[in-house]
Order: sequence, then C-alpha cells, then structure tokens
Amino acid sequence: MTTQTKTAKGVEQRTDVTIRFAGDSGDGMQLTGTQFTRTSAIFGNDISTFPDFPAEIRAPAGTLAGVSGFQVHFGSEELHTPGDEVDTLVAFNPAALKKNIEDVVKGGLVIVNEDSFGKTDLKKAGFESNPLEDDSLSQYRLIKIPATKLTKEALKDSPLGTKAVDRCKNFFALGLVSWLYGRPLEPVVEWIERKFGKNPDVANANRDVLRVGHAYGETCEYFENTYQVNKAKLTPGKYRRISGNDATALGFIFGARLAEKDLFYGSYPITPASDVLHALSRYKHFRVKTFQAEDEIAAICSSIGASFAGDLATTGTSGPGLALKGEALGLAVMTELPLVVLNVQRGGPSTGLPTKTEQADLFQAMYGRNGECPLVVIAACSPSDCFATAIEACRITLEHMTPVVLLTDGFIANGEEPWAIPDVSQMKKIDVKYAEGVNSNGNGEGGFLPYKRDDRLVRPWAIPGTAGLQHRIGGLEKQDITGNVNYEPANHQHMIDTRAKKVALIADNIPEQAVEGPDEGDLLVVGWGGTYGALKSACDRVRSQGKKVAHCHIRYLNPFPKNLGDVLKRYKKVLVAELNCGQLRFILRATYLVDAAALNKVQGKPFLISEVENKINELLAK
Amino acid sequence: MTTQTKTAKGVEQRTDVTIRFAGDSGDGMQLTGTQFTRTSAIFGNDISTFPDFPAEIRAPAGTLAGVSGFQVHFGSEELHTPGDEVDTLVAFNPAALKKNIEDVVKGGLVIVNEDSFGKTDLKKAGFESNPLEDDSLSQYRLIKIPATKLTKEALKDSPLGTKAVDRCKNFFALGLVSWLYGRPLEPVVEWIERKFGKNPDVANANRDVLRVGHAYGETCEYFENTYQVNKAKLTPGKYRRISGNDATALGFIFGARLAEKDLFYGSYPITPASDVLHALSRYKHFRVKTFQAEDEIAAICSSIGASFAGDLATTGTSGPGLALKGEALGLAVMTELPLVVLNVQRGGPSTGLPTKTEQADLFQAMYGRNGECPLVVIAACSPSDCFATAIEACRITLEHMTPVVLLTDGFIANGEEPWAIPDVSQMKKIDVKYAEGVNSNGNGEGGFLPYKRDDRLVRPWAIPGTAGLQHRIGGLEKQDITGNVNYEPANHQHMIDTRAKKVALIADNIPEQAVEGPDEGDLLVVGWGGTYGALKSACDRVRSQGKKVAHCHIRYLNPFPKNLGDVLKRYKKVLVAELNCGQLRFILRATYLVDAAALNKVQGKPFLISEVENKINELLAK
Amino acid sequence: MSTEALPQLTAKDFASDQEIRWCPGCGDYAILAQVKKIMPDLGIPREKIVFVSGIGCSSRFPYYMNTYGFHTIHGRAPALATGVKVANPELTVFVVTGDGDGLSIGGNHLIHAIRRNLDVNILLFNNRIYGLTKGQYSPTSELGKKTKSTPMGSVDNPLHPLSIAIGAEASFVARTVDRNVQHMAAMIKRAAEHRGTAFIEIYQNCNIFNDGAFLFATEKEQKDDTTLYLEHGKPMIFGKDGDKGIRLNGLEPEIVSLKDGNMKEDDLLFHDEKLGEPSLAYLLSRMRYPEFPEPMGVLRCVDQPLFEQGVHKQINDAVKAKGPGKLEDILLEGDTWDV
Amino acid sequence: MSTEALPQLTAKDFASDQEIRWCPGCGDYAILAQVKKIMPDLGIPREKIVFVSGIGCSSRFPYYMNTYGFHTIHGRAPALATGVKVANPELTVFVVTGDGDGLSIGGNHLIHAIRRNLDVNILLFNNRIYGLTKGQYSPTSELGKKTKSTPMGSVDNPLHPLSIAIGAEASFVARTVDRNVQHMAAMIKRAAEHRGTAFIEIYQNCNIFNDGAFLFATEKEQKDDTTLYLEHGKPMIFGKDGDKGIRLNGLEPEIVSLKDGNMKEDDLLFHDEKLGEPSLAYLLSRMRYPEFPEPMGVLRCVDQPLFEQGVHKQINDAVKAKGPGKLEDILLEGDTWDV
Ligand SMILES: Cc1ncc(C[n+]2csc(CCOP(=O)(O)OP(=O)(O)O)c2C)c(N)n1
Ligand SMILES: Cc1ncc(C[n+]2csc(CCOP(=O)(O)OP(=O)(O)O)c2C)c(N)n1
Ligand code: SF4
Ligand code: SF4
Ligand SMILES: [Mg+2]
Ligand SMILES: [Mg+2]
Repeated sequence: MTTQTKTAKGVEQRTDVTIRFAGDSGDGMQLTGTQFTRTSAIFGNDISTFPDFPAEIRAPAGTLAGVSGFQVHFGSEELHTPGDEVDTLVAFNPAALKKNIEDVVKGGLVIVNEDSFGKTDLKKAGFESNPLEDDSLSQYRLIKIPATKLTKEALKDSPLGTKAVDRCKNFFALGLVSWLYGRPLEPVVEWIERKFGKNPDVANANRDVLRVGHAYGETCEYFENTYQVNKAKLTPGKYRRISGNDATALGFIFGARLAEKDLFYGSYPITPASDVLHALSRYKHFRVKTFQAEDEIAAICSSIGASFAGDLATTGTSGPGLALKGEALGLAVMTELPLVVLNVQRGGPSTGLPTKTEQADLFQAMYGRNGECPLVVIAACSPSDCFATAIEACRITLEHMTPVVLLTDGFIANGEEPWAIPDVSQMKKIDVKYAEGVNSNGNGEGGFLPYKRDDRLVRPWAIPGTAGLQHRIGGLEKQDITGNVNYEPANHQHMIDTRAKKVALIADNIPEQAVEGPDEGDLLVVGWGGTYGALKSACDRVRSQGKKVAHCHIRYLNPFPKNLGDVLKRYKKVLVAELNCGQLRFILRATYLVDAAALNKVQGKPFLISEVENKINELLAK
Repeated sequence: MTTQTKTAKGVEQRTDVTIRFAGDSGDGMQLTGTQFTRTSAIFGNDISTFPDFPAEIRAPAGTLAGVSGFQVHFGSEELHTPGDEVDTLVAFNPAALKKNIEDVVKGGLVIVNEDSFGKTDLKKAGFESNPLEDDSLSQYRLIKIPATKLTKEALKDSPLGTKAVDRCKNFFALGLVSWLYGRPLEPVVEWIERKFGKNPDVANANRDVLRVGHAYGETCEYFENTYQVNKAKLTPGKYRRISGNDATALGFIFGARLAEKDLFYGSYPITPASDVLHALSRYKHFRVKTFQAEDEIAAICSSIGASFAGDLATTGTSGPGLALKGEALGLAVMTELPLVVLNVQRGGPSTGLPTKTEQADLFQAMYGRNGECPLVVIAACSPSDCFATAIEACRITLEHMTPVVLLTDGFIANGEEPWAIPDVSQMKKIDVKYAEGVNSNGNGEGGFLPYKRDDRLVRPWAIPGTAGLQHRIGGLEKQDITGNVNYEPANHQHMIDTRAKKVALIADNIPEQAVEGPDEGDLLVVGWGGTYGALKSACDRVRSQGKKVAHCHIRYLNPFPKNLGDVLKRYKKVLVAELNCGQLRFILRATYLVDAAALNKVQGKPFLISEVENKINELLAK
Repeated sequence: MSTEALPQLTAKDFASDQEIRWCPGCGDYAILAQVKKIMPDLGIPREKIVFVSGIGCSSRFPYYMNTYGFHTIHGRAPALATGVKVANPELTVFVVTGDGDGLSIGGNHLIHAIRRNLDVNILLFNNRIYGLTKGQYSPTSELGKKTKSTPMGSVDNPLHPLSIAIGAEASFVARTVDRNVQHMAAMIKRAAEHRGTAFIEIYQNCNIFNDGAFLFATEKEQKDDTTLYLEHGKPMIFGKDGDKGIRLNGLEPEIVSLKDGNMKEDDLLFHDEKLGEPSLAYLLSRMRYPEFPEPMGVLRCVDQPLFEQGVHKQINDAVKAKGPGKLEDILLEGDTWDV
Repeated sequence: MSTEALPQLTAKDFASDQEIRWCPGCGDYAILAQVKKIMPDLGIPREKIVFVSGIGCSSRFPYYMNTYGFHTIHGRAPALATGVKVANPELTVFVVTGDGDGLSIGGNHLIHAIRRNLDVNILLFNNRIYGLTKGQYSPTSELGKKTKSTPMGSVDNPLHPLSIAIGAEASFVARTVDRNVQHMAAMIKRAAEHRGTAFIEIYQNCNIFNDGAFLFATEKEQKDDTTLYLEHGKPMIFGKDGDKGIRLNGLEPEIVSLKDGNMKEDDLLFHDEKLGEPSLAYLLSRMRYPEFPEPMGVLRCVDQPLFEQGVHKQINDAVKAKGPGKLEDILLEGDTWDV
C-alpha cells in the first residue's frame, strides 16, 4: 500500500491495496478471491493475483496443510506483482490466520470469522491459546465477524440444508469486503445468476448472503472508514482478465491460426500445467486436437508424430514431466521438426512442491538431453505475456524447424492480470515454408532431399500426403542434404556444428535486448520469466530514488539476443535475480565471463519487491 | 611410430607400432585384433586398443557400412592411446581398404587379401578402378596376399565345408602379422585349443592356417625386413589386459565387497554399456544380482528400491538411457539414497552414433533433471582406470548418501590396456554408517528421524528389516530431521541449501587436483574422461620440446577439487580439450570466470595426439 | 528369522503418526482401515513390511502405515518394488497404486511385475479418475466420460484392469470394493498369503471427482443383482435371493434364473481359481455391469515360480558350484603375465 | 482424394534407394519382401503411407520403403503413430516393432494404442531376442533361456504377445511366420484392410542370436502337426493329413483325432473371428507348442469405434455447433471492460 489520503466522510483514498482471502480448502476462498478480482477489474483497477493452493485435494479440515489462499492486488496505478505485504487478511479459520498473519503489514486489517475459532479449530491449527483473545494480534486491526452465525440467520428461511447454508458464508465475506473497498455488487450478482441459474435456491442464498455481508459493513461500526481505489490509467482499449495458463492456450491457438495449421496438443496431466490441457480441450471448433496421452513420453512422441504429419504440434508439462521428455526431445532436435514444449515450472527437485512456483528448470530445458542437443528456450514474464510468448514460440518453431521450449511457472500460470485485448487484424501471419517439390539439383532422379537447407540452415518440411516427397527420418545421425543415415566422422562434426549454428542464427530473427532505465549506469538487474514484475517494480522504485539502475528482462534464453553481451558490459555491476540457485547467472557467467552477483530464493514463492530492492541497495552501497 | 633403428639381418627395431585389422563384419577382425593384442601383452609390450564396430549387426557384406576395425598400439614404452597413425593396415576387402587407408602413415604397410578384390567387391565399396592396380596406393608399401586361396589350399584335406574353411582366413593374416612383428604363435595356438576344444576339426584348421600364414611371411619375400618391439619397462608386477567395461564391472564388485554388501545392478541393454551387464551377470557367486529391466526407468527404479532395501545399488546405461533416468535420479537425490549411475557415453544427440565415442553427456549428468538437483559426477580416464573410478563411485555414494554419476565412454569401455593387478590386501574398506537405532533426542517416543544429519550433512541409512526404524520417504519436499512431507517456504530453502551443501562438502573427502608437468607456466591443458591418454601424450611431447605446459586431468567433476580454481590461475593460458562442444569449458568458465580456450572434436572418434599437440602449439604461438 | 513369539499387535500399531490427508468421505479411508486391520493377522513384524506407491491420492498410502514406506514417482512403484524384493526377498511388499498411476503412466511396469511373478501384493485403487490432479479421465474411465480434459466426453476405449492383468500372465487376480469392508479385508489377506504377484482391483469411490462410480456394486437395493461373489469350487450364484446363476453357453456366459426350477445348480458354471490356463478367469473379467453381474473375489490363484526366488537360487547355485567369490580370483581371470 | 486412376505400381516401386542392412539370412528380409508385395494391392498411393518404427533390427524397416517413414526412438513408435494418425486420419500407418521394442520398453504405448483402437497396423517381429544389441533375452524369450545377460538361464516368465494384446482390448489380432510367405502376405493384407488397430505377431528368425526359434512352425516335417491355421467359420483341423482337430472340453481345448471316425468335424471347435467378447481369441492365444499346435491366422477381427475418428467427430461437431472458431471471439470470452 503505497500512498494514502483521507478524504471526508471516512473514505480513505489508496493507490493500491493487497487483500488475501484465506481459509480451509472447502471454504471457497479461491472463488471469493476470483470474484473480488473480477469486480475490481471491471471497476477499472489494475490487478494482479496470486492463488496459493494446498498440495492435497482436500487436506483434513482445519489443518495448516489444508489452507487455501488467494491474494489480490488492485490499484489505480500500474501493478506488476500481487503485492509484497497484505493490507487486509480475511482469515476463515485459525489455521488460515496462523499461516498468513506474518505477511500482513503492521496496522493492517485482519478480518476473521470468529465462529470458527472453537477449541478444536484452535487445536488443529496448533494454537495454544486463542489469538482473538490473547494480545498476539495487537499489532493489527482485528475485526471479528460471526460470519457463520449471520449466514445461518440470513438463510433461516432458505430451503437449503445445513451444509449448503454453511457453504454460503464466503459470500458474506465477499459482501463485507466489497463494501469496505467500495466495489459494486452487481457483477457478482450477475455471476451468481449465471452460475447457479439452474439451482435458484443456491443462487438466492448466495445473493442474499452477499447482500447481508455488504449491509453488515455499513451497520456494524467496526470500521473507521472505507477505502477508495480509483480506476487505473490504463492504455485505453478493451480489457479482460487472464491467467497465464489460459493465455498460453490462447497463444497456441493463435499460433496455429496465424500459420494456417491445425493445433495438436499432446499432454499428460500434471500440476500446474493441466489447465492448459483443460482450456485447449474446449476449443475443438478451432480445430484443436488435444490428446491426453498415457504418459509424458507418449505425449511428446504423439506431438512429434503430429508435427511430422503436418500439424502445429505442442506438448505441455511441468518439471518431472520435462525430465521424462528429454530423450524424445532429442529426437525432435535430430529430425528438425517444429515442436513447442511448454514447461510450467514448479518446485523441485523430484516431486518437490507440486503446487508451488520456482524457476529451477532452466538448466533442464537447456541441457536435459543426451549429446549436443541445442534448441530454443524462451520464457514468458507475466500471465498475459504468456499469450505473446506462446505465439512467438510457435513462430520460431515453424520458421526455423527446431523445437522450442517455452518456460512459464506456477506463479504466472495461475495468477491473473488485466489484459488489453490485442487487435487480431494487426497480427503478423506466420510464414511456413513447405517443401515445394523434388529439390535435388539437375536430374530429378535424386528425389527429395529432406536435409537440404536454406540460408538460415532450415531444412524443408515435406508433409506426408505430398506426392513425390516420400522420405525417411529418424534419430540416427544423418547425412546433410540427403538425410540418409550416416556414420562418417566429418559428417557428424558438420551436423553437430550445423544444428548449433541453425539455433544460433535465430538470434538474427529476434529483437535485440532492451533495458528499462538508463542505458548505462551502476547496476543492471537481470531476470527472466515470472519474476519480471517484482524486478521491474524494485528497479522503478530505486530509480525513483535517483539511482542509476536498469532492468534487463531476458525473454530469449537460447539463443540470447545478439547485443546481450554488450548490454551487460555497460553497467558497473550486474545482479541476476532468480527463483533458483543461480541458473541464468551461471549461463551468463560462462557465456560472457561477467562477474554477476546473485539474488536467489527457492521457497516456492515469488520475490517480494522489497527483497529485490534491498539487494539492489546492498550492492549499490558496496 | 616414434623411433626406428635398423638392426642387422633385416630386423628393424621400433619403440611402438600401430596395426589396424579391418574387414567385413563377418571376417573376424575383432578376433584377429584381440589375439594379436593378447600375444603382444603376454610378450611384455605396453598396449592400447581401439575396436570400431559398425552400427549394424551385420551390414551387407562388402559395403562400407559393414566394415569392422580393430586397432592395436603396442610398444616398448608407456602408451596412452591406441595410436594416431596406422603403421600397418591389414585390409580384408576393398571397403576396409577404402575406409581406413587415410589413417595409414605415408610409407606404411598395407596388406590386402587380393582374393577379395573382385569386380563386385570393388563395386560394393564404390571403387571405380582397382586400387591394387592403379597407382592410388603408391604412397604405401602394398603387400597383396592371396589369403583366401592359400587358406583353401592349406585346408584342402580338412573335413570342414567351404564356408567354414573360408572363415579361417583371418588366422592366415594373424600368422603373417605375427611373423612380421616377431610375435610367438604359442599363445594363439593355446587359445585355439581352449576355444575350439570340442570341435577339433575347426581347431586344427585354424591352427594350420595360422602356421601357414606365419610360414608365408618367411618365404614370400615380400617384406624387406621384420620388426622388433621390445618389452616395455612397466612397473614390475602381475599384469592382465582389461577393457573399460570389464574394469567397471569388477570395480562394482569390489565396491560391494569392500562395503560388505550385496551388489545390485539394474540395467536395460544399450550399446556400448551392455557388456557391463553381461560381465556382472557372470559373477553371481559374488552375490551379484543383475536385473535386466523392461526399460531404463525400471532399471534405475529397481536400483533405487534395492538401495532402499540395503544393497549397494548400481544402474548402467548410455546417453539416451540416462535421459530416461532423469526423473528417477531426482527421486534418488530427494530421498538421499546411495546409487551409482554408470553412463557409458556414445555419440549423440538422440540415437546418434550408437557405436561411436563422445563426451557430450556431461551437461546431462550435471543438469538433466527438474529442479535444483545436485549430485556427484566423476569420470574414468582409461580402460583400467574404470576399475578404480567405479570403486570410488561406490565409496562416495555409500559414505555420503548421494547418487553418483560415473561417466565413461565408448572408447575406453571397449578399448583394452594392460593392467597391473592391484593388491587386494591393500584396499581400504568402505565404511558404511547405518542408523543404529532410534535417534530422536530425549524421549524415545519421537521415533526414528531419517533426515537427522551428521556433520557431513549425511542422513542415516535405516534398512527395512531393522526393528524400530520404520520410516517413510518419497519425492515430495521433506522436513529436515523428521523427513515428513513439508511445504513450508523456509524449510524448502533450507533443504535446497542443505542438499547442495552436502554435495559440496564431498570436496573435503576427495584428493586435491594434481597436475602433470610444471606447477605454473604458459599453458594448462585441461581434460576429463577418456581423452586422458591423448592429452597426456601431447603434453609430454611438447614438454619434451621444452615448453611450459602442464596437464590437468579432472576426475571429480562435481564437486570439483577444492584447489581447482587456484590451479587454473597459475597458468597464463588454459585450454580445455573435449570430445563435445565445450561442456567442461563452459562449467569452468562459469565457476571460475576463467577465459579458457577450447579444443573440441565431435566425430565419434578419440583425439589424435597430434591434434592436441597442434592446438597447444597454436596457443603458445599466439 | 527369529523364533521368539511376536508381541500381539493391533491395527493401531500399524498407524503412523502422520495426519491423513484425503478428502472427507474418500473411499481410501476404508481401504486404509482394512489394511491396518488385517496386518496383525499376517504375523509379520512391522519392520519386515514395506509399502511402495507411485503418485496419486491413493499413493499417499505408505505415509499412514507404521511400516517401512516409499512414496516414489508416478507409475514406477512396481519397478521400485522389484528392486526391494530382489534385494531382500524376506520383506513383505505391498504396492499401492491408482488407475492412472498403475495403468496409464505405469502400465508397463505393472505388466512386467505381474509376468515376472514377483512376490508382491499390488492394490490398485480404481476410482476411474485422476484424483490428485483434480479430475481428468483415466484409462479405466468409461467411454464418453465428461471430465476437465474431455468436455465433450472421452473417446478412448477403456482398459479393464483384470483383463490386462490376466493377459500379462497373472498368478493371482481378485476384485473387491471399498464399501464391502469384510470382503475387502478377506481379499487383501488372500493376496498377502499368495506367493507370487497378487493383483487386486479395488473399486474405490472418489467422492469429489467421480462420486458414485460404483454405486451399482455398493447400494443395498441393487448390489446383490449386479455383483457375483466368487467362491472356489462353488457354482456361480447371485441375486438378492440367490435366485440367479451364470451358465456357460459355448464360450459365452449367460444369466439364468434358478427360480422356475428348470435350471439346477449343477448346470451352472463352477468357479475354479486354480485352473492351469486362465481362460475362465479371463472370461470372468469380461463380465460387466449392466449386462452381467460383476465378479468380486478371487478370479485366479495359481502357484508359479517366483522371480526373486529364481534370482537367488542362481546366486546360491553359483556359490555352491564355484564357492563364494574371492576378489583375488576375478582379478586373475584371463591371461596374466609377470613383468 | 483424387479420382484419377492410380498408376499401377509394383513391389519394386515401394523399395527405397537404401541398402538393406540386416544380416544375411535374417527373417526380416522375407517380411520386407511380402510387405512390398502387398502394397500395390492396397491401392493406396505411396505418399499416403507412413511406416513408423522404434529401435531394433526390425525397426530399420522404414528405411527400405519408398513411403514416408519415421525411425523413432526405442519403444515409442505406437505413441508417435498416434500423433500421426490423429493429425491426419487419411494416412495409412504401419508400425513396425520388435519383441523388445514393442513389449519391453514400449509395452505401455503398445497396449494403449491397442485399447484406443487407433486405425494403425502393428507388425511385431518376434524373434524372442534382442537382435540389435547383440543377443540379450527379451520378454518373449522362453524361461531358462541362456543369453549374454542370462548365462545361467532367464528366470522371467515370458509375456505372450497375443494374450497381452487381447487383454488390452484388441479389435484385430493375428499371427504368422516369416517362412510362410503366402500366409504372411495374406495376414498383412487383412491387417491393412481392418479398420482399427491391427496387431500381428510375426514369428521371425534371428539366425545370428536365436537361430531356429520357430523351426517347429516352419520345418516341413513337423509344421503341419505343430501349427493350426485358423479359418473363420471353419472347424479347427490340423495335422499333416488333416487328421487332428481341436475340441472344447469345458473351457479347455483338447486335441482329438479325426482318424478313427469317433469324432466328426461338427464336434470340433469352430473358429469365429467376429465374436463380440474375445474369450475364444484369448483361449486360442494360450495354445502353445509343444502341448498344442500354435494357432496361425486371424484370432480376432471385430469392428469397434476408431480413436482418431472420435477425435475428429468431436471437432466437426464442435464446428457445426459453434461455427468455425473466430479468433476475435475467444479473445472476448469472460468479462471484458473498456478503459
Ligand atoms: C511424471 C508425472 N506426471 C504427472 C504427474 C501428475 N499426476 C499426479 S497423480 C496423477 C494421476 C493420479 O491418478 P490415479 O493414479 O488414478 O490416482 P488417484 O489420485 O485417482 O488415487 C497425475 C497425472 C506426476 N506427479 N508426475
Ligand atoms: C532408450 C534406449 N534404450 C536401449 C536401447 C538399445 N536397444 C536398441 S534395440 C534394443 C532391443 C531390440 O530388440 P527388439 O525390439 O526385439 O528388436 P530386434 O533387434 O530383435 O529386431 C535395445 C535394447 C536404445 N536404442 N534406446
Ligand atoms: S480427490 Fe477423490 S480420490 Fe483423491 S482424496 Fe479426494 S475423494 Fe479421494
Ligand atoms: S541380429 Fe538377428 S534380427 Fe538382427 S538383422 Fe541379424 S539376424 Fe536379423
Ligand atoms: Mg484414480
Ligand atoms: Mg527381437
């Protein structure tokens, strides 16, 4: 919460606010958060969200393991992260309070459902004494609401059963918080009607409770004032909310259309990538073929087959799944077929922290295969950026006949932000070059040469069904030009060099590396992927304090933009900040011999802006 | 061939000689080469061999693809490579001649079986005219022998059929070459009798033809002189020949015995690693359990299971197989169980060049898994060194409860050299520390704590069957000490750091990095794995020319020896020579910011000494 | 093996100290309870028991047992269990897996463990859905199933666990259902007693993502008519009043009524678990609701050589034949020479 | 599809320009010859045919066909073929695999392709050995087999390809042998004509590492007594003089003599490829030399929905229902607002 001005009539003006809804997995916190986000977006704020699921489907009620959280950051200025500190925590049970209270800013609002602070509830959360009664929360503004009781009362005439009634209490909280932040109820009411249309008892109950919650805010006198967060000055246009996984799915569909191809997505469910499969399977009318394979190996292999047969082939997974795809990815490199491999990174190693975010698969994307096996790696930086980056992955894979690994992460995959809906008519077609016929020089006898390259070293794509271009490819080393199996030493060296060069040449077909901030200076903060928002915000802050700090966000991780080495040299110091143990830093050190400093965090959580800011200041002070 | 002195009576003295036997896969060249090697070793020469198989089991007779070669280098001085240039080529058909002639030193001997140079033979090999008749071989000393005819004549009274008779002709060549280099026939005769004892007709035929070949040398007057290569001055002791794969198998057996454990080897056949499985399956009386799994994933998983159950568990494969093991290797890292993963590197990427050598799996060994997943990587440098390095892998994995990747390659796996048989009584036992009982402090109630570490950060190994130590492990992030599943941010960071530190601390338990040559100087030549011999020989040569060049062979690739950074700094220049595109160089650059030069070769073949020497001279001249 | 009397354990002694994290109402609870219950009857000390699982809701199982346990990676439990068992055949090994873990990603390891006839007990919790990843269809989901990944219904013909196990040369195959706790306990016990790979399919309700999938087999009103409880040597009779039976017509089973007296018990198909060839078991595995009552119980139970026994026999034979290997000896194999 | 008359092709037109690299005498040559021979009869232009294989001697096959071809990685051919076929159902796809490639590392993909009933033709060259890696035992090697990796004999109970395919819901299952070229050609043709996954086990001699494995089925003197050539609708008769038959005794097949006249053809088991339930096919898959003559021919051939057809039907239905997707529309899904 950066700025605050008190207006008359107890309405406090804020530039931005961070609210976290937390409760048991069954308490509907994700829904509450999503609805509040939706309203704020429609209202015109900039938003950024961070849902945080437990690993279990439904851990035992009331336990710490079962706590589900949803953080929303909304503001009247541009936002790039879901917020460092929580201004308002809505905690639906003791476990939720315990797990989240540390993130609340001192003096922040803590709204709890006091009805769920019974003895057993407290015990399940491991409280020795009741925090609502001892003075452990004295640093916060504690608001105790009897949400369960009030919900029951509100619905005493409802035909719903006890359980169903109890399930409505999240709408009480939503109503209350909507009142507190001056959000309209209409969008929620509308949604309730759409969603529960077939079940009017439920719709009525939820709507009634929502209104009761709202009214309760007005009348209860707990709150000194309400808050106002004005509309953000966003670039004019049409907006929607989008999560990273949805944006990736849309990006693939666009990629296929822009290339005039069918889309094939072969995948095996895995958290947090499954939603891309779910999303794509709803777009069959776009000629999207989704294939839920028997495992990740079958998923990528089916995609390679679909690519061979002429579809725009994509496959998606998360860390452990990418490990399984390594061998087949080598086949795609060897056969030089287009293929996009999406990896929604999660906490590792091994099964690790399946529902948490991390950036520790860069090495795996770059090197997780046998032999010298170069391919393209690019990463998206925010939920909405997944759209553009997915299209870019499709473009590169089709134009250069090389597999592309597209990295996102659990944080941006599940997080949401407003998205200025792009203009379809402005989008550039993807130019796919197909083999046009027998390409052997002179006598037609030689037949089709599948490894005869163009000046970008790209081989021709001849699609089964095309008469006269029959050819055979495979994983053995092949003779250049003919593609025949070949074991000769000089040919192998040539092909190793050629495959590397083909990928390196893609640097000619991507933008140069840009920085935000001064072109040279004291410090360059380098990052990649989903940490963009935190790094950008931290750099903005220190720059606003007059410091000569620039931000270099690398989207193209292999090959690097051609000017990257030069960019790195223009600053006295370089800091690489990553949610891993320093993988990009390692690659930059090796590539450019730059003595970059490191900020690393491996906690299953994104950076706080303040963590980055502190590190920047520490480096500048040295 | 380095030195040569002519003695009286047409016997020329040589310090070392390189012979290559080449022919069709069916011609028995591997056998001829092996027998010649054996005789030379028994005679007392130092030896080094390089078998070169075709990828096909038996490609069509007479084609280039079907040529099988065996190179043996023998000498009166220490040898470290199978020889750069071929002094004597024995070519059994036109394809063998064509494929190998370029490697023969100008003026070298080329012995061909002229009976196999018929029109169709020549055509199959792609000769337009007969090289035995045009002057294309004028730079060599060409010896044409009618081996087929003479073999037939020699066996005209043999009861064997035509085909069987024809198959004896390789013994003719062996006899002839034995005469030429003054090798005794007895060891071969003895071997024939042992091998074909049950089939006296075959035994007699082979022996007779061997003798006829020998006699032919005496009488044919083709040769100006014979050659003599004296015994080598090797360290006194008992010697045998050994290939890298056999040495690895023995090393594993020793590792298990020294730790007083049963050995488990789970594997799926793959060239060039299969021979380790074959070798180990013959040692059941050493309580070796070999398991041919349904695939590589099952192979490593069965090994992890065996490790959990208390065996010394090992698994072996080659490149594509290691790619498949990545996910499970992460599980082994997470569960901190001992496990040795052998990777006999071959040409990649993908299926690549399955029968050829390469060093391009270092990245994969280091980084081919999801998440931050550190483990130990060590590499053997010669066929016999596989023995010691395999034991070392067993030692580290057992002492530090961490998976170890052991890298060898096709070159040293199949190559042979003499091996001074080690003294078993001098070998150090491997000290395995088992959990001794419930290790929770104070009250016994807490039960067994599987992640309570010692001062090396090693967790206790509690083996199923041990009463009271029941515990559960798995791939999810775990709480330190208890090992319970844990998703807390701080714990994850702690465990990520701890796993990394545990591996880093192993640097305290391995030797410091040594160099051969001056302690500081103009150039440090850095290498790893099977290129040791070529790099060492090249460095020896340039040092003998007075140059200040040292050789740094890195056996411990992760963690590096503690002093490695210092070592690198003591030389004006650093050259990293590898059979890949510069993987170790990349890691050294990133780790030590050393601007190392590169010598890379990716041709499925080992370095020639001269290639390294030239690069060294080029760098020194700069 | 010690000959001391074992302390008398109870189900509780087999509970670990970990909180159970399945959804309230999940069928997994009932299975856990029965497994814990039969454990003391097996008379095996806790430290000699190992639970190995893959990934999935079901695969959380080992955490809840006070035995040795290994929660491995997705689909690989049978492979890992093979190593455990070959390393130490004295351990009693249970593999817990799901329809996705065991038949989708792990199908190959499952059939290879089965064909090798390793002495392990495989409990496949079939809820016909991916639970842990929140509701995609699985290889056992019925054709046309609408799930998150198949909004228009699945188009994959499902696999039938018992058929595939029998196709893979299984020596023990059984089926039970989470709600019939006595039967489930009996089946798990039978599996544990069987020497060789015992494969049990347990119909398990996932009340969150596939609620009611097995109602036909658990609801009082219908279950007697829709399930056929097999008993070795007994005629195949089912129905609320035991009034229906299964008869063989050529190679096709058919339902006959015992009510009208035209048909006697002796005309019915008699169950025989022990047949050398698994054709009967296979045929039973094809009987499916609603056309047929679904067989519950042991379809097949025959003695076959154990894999790990074969491995160890060769080791013992080799030791007998060559003596326990001496390190010095293998160093000297092949030609040696002195310098 | 064009309606022009196709040029009349011959076997030769299906040969690629690549030198064939199998060992002289390998059974693979005969299979290649027959496949090339039947190709023109299928009336499919070369460019619409794709051969997909894994790794192994057998998997070199695609290189020798003048069609589109993909020599993939070990075990994954069925998965890759699934992608080919889903992307373009108009292609005719053959999968060539070996007993190691298809049943060891690739077993899972094989059973999943089969259960989905993709319209591909899977030719499994069963030589009961790993050829390309030079002679280790395979999952179809007989128990006790001595190979490089099993010097004391294998202790793994083998898989039976036909049984596992039937266990995996196969719609077409057949067996043939490399030396019976006419029969082999007929079987491959039948497979190609079948709509759905056609699985053929081809007994193939590896004369280098497992020579003579199928002599019983190919040697003149005995083959008539050791093989049973199945014909749909015909009684199961075999033997040099057609003097023996197979009868069903309960669920067990038995060999009866037709010589003495006690037994008539009508008493024998009649073959029926088309049975809805595969119990007969399964039972036949269990008949093994030397106890029984081994069935050759089509064990099962039934119509079942095709996977790729299901996929494309949903796409077409969706297009019909919602119209061909417009990019603008999906951008506007959910709530939108103007700034
Ligand atoms: C390699 C890998 N791929 C995918 C996943 C994600 N995943 C976890 S469990 C599961 C399926 C679970 O289904 P099932 O085996 O039926 O178990 P259930 O949860 O229904 O008990 C999947 C796909 C994973 N953990 N690892
Ligand atoms: C991932 C991987 N593992 C192992 C191998 C080695 N390999 C190649 S072919 C093969 C088995 C071949 O047996 P089969 O499928 O029966 O074919 P055949 O050679 O007998 O025709 C193996 C193990 C490989 N190429 N890739
Ligand atoms: S999701 Fe289903 S299977 Fe998993 S714990 Fe919940 S009810 Fe059980
Ligand atoms: S090894 Fe066997 S299967 Fe392979 S090509 Fe030779 S004979 Fe054929
Ligand atoms: Mg399930
Ligand atoms: Mg085979």
